[in-house]
Amino acid sequence: MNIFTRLQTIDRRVLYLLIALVITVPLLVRPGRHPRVKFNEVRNAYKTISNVPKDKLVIISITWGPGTTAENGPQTEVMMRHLFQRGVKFAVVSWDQAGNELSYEIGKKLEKEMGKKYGVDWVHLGYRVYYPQVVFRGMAQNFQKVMEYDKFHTPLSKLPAVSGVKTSKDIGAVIEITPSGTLELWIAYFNGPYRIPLIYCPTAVMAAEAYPYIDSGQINGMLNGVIGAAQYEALIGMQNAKTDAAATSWALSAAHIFIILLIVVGNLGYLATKRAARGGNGGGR
Amino acid sequence: MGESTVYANIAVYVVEGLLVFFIVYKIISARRGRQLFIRRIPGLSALDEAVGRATEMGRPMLFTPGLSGLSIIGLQAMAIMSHIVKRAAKYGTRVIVPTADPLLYTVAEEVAKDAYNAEGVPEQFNPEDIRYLSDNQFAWASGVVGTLHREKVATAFYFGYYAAESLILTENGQMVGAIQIAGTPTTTQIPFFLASCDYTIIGDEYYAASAYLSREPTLLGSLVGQDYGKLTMIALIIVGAIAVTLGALYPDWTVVHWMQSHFLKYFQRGVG
Amino acid sequence: MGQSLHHIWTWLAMPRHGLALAVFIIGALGIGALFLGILCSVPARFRKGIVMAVTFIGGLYLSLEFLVPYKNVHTGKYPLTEVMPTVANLEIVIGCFALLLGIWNLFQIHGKTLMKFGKDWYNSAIFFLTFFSIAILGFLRDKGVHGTPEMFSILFSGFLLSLQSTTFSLIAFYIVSAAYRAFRIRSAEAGFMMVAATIIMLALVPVGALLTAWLPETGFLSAFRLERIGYWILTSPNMAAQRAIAFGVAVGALATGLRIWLSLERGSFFDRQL
Amino acid sequence: MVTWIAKNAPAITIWCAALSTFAIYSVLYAENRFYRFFEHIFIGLATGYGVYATWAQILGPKWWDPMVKQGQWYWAFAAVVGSMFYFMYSRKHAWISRVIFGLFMGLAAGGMFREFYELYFPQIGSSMKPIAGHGMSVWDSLNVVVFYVILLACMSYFFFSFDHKNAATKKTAAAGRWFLMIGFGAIFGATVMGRMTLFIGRFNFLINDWGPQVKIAWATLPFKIVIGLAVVWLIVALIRRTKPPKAKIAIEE
Repeated sequence: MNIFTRLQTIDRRVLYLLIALVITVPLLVRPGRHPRVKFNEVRNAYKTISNVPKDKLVIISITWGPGTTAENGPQTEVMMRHLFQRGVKFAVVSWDQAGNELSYEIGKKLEKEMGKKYGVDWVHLGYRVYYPQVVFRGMAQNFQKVMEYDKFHTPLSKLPAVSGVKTSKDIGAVIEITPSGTLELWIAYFNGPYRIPLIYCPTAVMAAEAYPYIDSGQINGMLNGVIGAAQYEALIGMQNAKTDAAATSWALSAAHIFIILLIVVGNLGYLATKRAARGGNGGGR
Repeated sequence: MGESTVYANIAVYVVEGLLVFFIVYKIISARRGRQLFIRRIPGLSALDEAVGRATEMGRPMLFTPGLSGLSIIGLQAMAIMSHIVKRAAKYGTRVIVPTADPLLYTVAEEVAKDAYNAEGVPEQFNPEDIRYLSDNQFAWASGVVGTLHREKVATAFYFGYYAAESLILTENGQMVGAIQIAGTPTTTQIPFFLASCDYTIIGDEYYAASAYLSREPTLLGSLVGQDYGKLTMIALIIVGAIAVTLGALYPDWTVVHWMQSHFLKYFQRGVG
Repeated sequence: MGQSLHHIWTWLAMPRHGLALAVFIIGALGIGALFLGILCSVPARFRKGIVMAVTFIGGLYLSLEFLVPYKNVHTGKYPLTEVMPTVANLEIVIGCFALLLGIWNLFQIHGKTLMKFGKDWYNSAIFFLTFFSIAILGFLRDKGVHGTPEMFSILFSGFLLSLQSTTFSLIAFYIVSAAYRAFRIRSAEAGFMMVAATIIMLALVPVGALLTAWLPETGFLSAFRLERIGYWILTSPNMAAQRAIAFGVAVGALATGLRIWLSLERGSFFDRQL
Repeated sequence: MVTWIAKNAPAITIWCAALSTFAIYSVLYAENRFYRFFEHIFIGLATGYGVYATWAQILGPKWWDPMVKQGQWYWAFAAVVGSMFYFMYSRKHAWISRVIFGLFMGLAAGGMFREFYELYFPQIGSSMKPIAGHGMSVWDSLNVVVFYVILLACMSYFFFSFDHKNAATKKTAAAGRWFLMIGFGAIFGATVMGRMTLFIGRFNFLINDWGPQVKIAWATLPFKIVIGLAVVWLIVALIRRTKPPKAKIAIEE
């Protein structure tokens, strides 16, 4: 067994241990420095939110659950923070059962930190089932009738933040924060027909697929995974805050370098053994 | 908010009408018995090869429809499964089918039974081999992983809807040294199948594969109709590209103005 | 005639209370049961037709609403769009009843294991225990019973959230071992994919920008900074490739929709005797 | 008991979460009973919570309350229609569930015309890019050409009713497959980031939330004893594993 074959057969448990180490270090050090590069779609998201009139409501749509908290959580937090900063009212609606509680907690935390008031500055509409076609169109026609009550079953008419919202004309933007394919339905049934700006915050897996929509202007801005959240944080004046998103972006750097090294090592071993096999009796696949 | 943006306009009638016409026309003519041509999909010849290999090794095969529910994707996976089960029945090789959807599970059972009957070996059908594991994504995935290892699977087929668990499955499939063939319309999972499977049927090829294997006239016709639909879209884009290029170079031409007001404007989206 | 029909309608739609309400609800359920009973006795040869008709009507609503918007000249409104909120509420409520479908299978599987005291029966026992305790605690919490909010949050945040996110995060490890073991450049295609992936991986994280920080920020050479190359790949070749896939999906979705709507689909499932 | 739990809930929650995290990660070493057990806790909780949330957030306020509290008795019909789903479990009357499935499938399908229009018309439009024009540099033009080449090549790969015997179509389609690889590479690169983030999220929890709790607990003697016993047990378990295993049913992942 030469060095190359050995390189090809490192026990996977060793790899798991190594990646854990590689990731832990930046998390323990917690660098506050945010990424200097900001992608265009992140800047456009910032511009769009900055231009929402203060008398309009922003809808934050939560489709994520605990599985992707690490990616969608920071996105939710940074978007809420910006809206609080600007004093634009927003309503959170969750199409995921657990995301319902998680997004409420994030809102609660920021509310305390920034001195805002539930019901006046923001509301949480709770968990709704995902049957979006007619639901979205219905919401655009008659927001009060389809949404009716908030998370605590309080009628919307008693919540100042949303009591005046009647139709799509009172909605300034939609922020869709999601790990699954829900984008098309917003475009087709809400943002498209009524020309409402859409900010898309997908997990990184799905971001590559969204560029055609950015090119066509159907998405007005996008936060690509947690990196997008970190870039956005830098835009709203948190360049040096020691946030999770910032720490994560450095941990990711380390992990990416490690994985690229692994791909290289694995392929070196592969090429070497292939050459050896060709010299020998062939075989293998 | 103009009305034309909320409801259909003339361009919708023309373009969508054309697409609907092509699709429905081709489906009907295929069902009337007209022979339609579908090109061979490269990965498909590998299917039979893979069945052969499992037979040689005397080990079972695994077929999973992924997380597909009772939807078009899931049902087309069933069409592919039916083909594989028939081949397997011919050689007397076992096929294990773990499913993640309670509804699709009942369909899978029927389809497998039919396939064994069609090959004249109904006694080979073993209901234990069609399994419902869990509708929880990862619970299902770990069940499939267990099956891969315990049954020493020689060949694994992954056809249907897959999400994040795709890599867990193929990674373990590689560990047991199985030949792996995958096909999925879920774009985000294709890279993982490409990297870890021996053959991967990508994107729309998935639908073509099931049409090709099942020889179902409706599917074949629909596929051919879709090709014409795509050609229509390409034609639109080329005409549009010429129009906008002319518009950029010679903004004063009358033709340019006419194109703008009778053609291009239907495809532009007002921002915000 | 129209007048009296309208009267009956308003009388029926009036809110009821107390005993009247109970009578009306039971009456409605009775009528519903009768309706289901009739459905049960429909001869087999009509069944397929009924399913086809219902599917067609379901699809007709949204199609008509978009394609042939009928406008009421008196009110200037679109009736089909106006009823959208009501249809939405109906669809939400009825759809909710379907959510319990999968639970039946789980109950069967675990119930069987538990009854037989089979292998790993304790796993089935804990399934039932956790199932009922979180559901009951949830309702008690909403009623404000002392101590329940905390107990609920232990089950919810302590177990459910943490289990789900940890299970999900397992893929991180698998992607490491897979990157190392599976991602071999077996062909030119695989190589192409790997190169694109590597550049994007570097471009997305801050370290990528640091690696080529020595290149100028403006001018011709700036185009070769890693984050620029990566971003260009994302927004140009990737965008075009993704759009090509999307166009295929677009026509495919239209075809699928048509086949379902018009009940044109054939195959093992659709051909089965109902 | 209840009061004690209520008082210490935050700490208990964190400890339970840490325990769950380790239970799941233990599968990375090898499949084991501990993992299996927690997996069932997971499924039970997820299903149970689903029932609760569906009722508390939707059926309660949108169906039960209007029907019972506001006297809108006709909502009872919704239950009748909803019950049709459950006929799928009857062998004899399974077709009734097909009616309601048909209705929902039809409703979803009916959106196809609008979806095609809203989603893809703007995309067709933005694919009509000028190749040349005032204010466009050579690079801009080149970029547009790249766009067209890739778009058309990739689309041609997905044509199925044309034979690829013709050299030109064959080459175009082959090129299309290559270009598609760039798109898949992009997805792959981004996915690594996504997956790692999830793992980082768990680590963040262990370091930031659980870490301080461990520090507090470490001060007490019983905790030290428990930890000591756990370490001994773990070592024994690992040593036993290296011996030739008995007939094992557990999955070797």
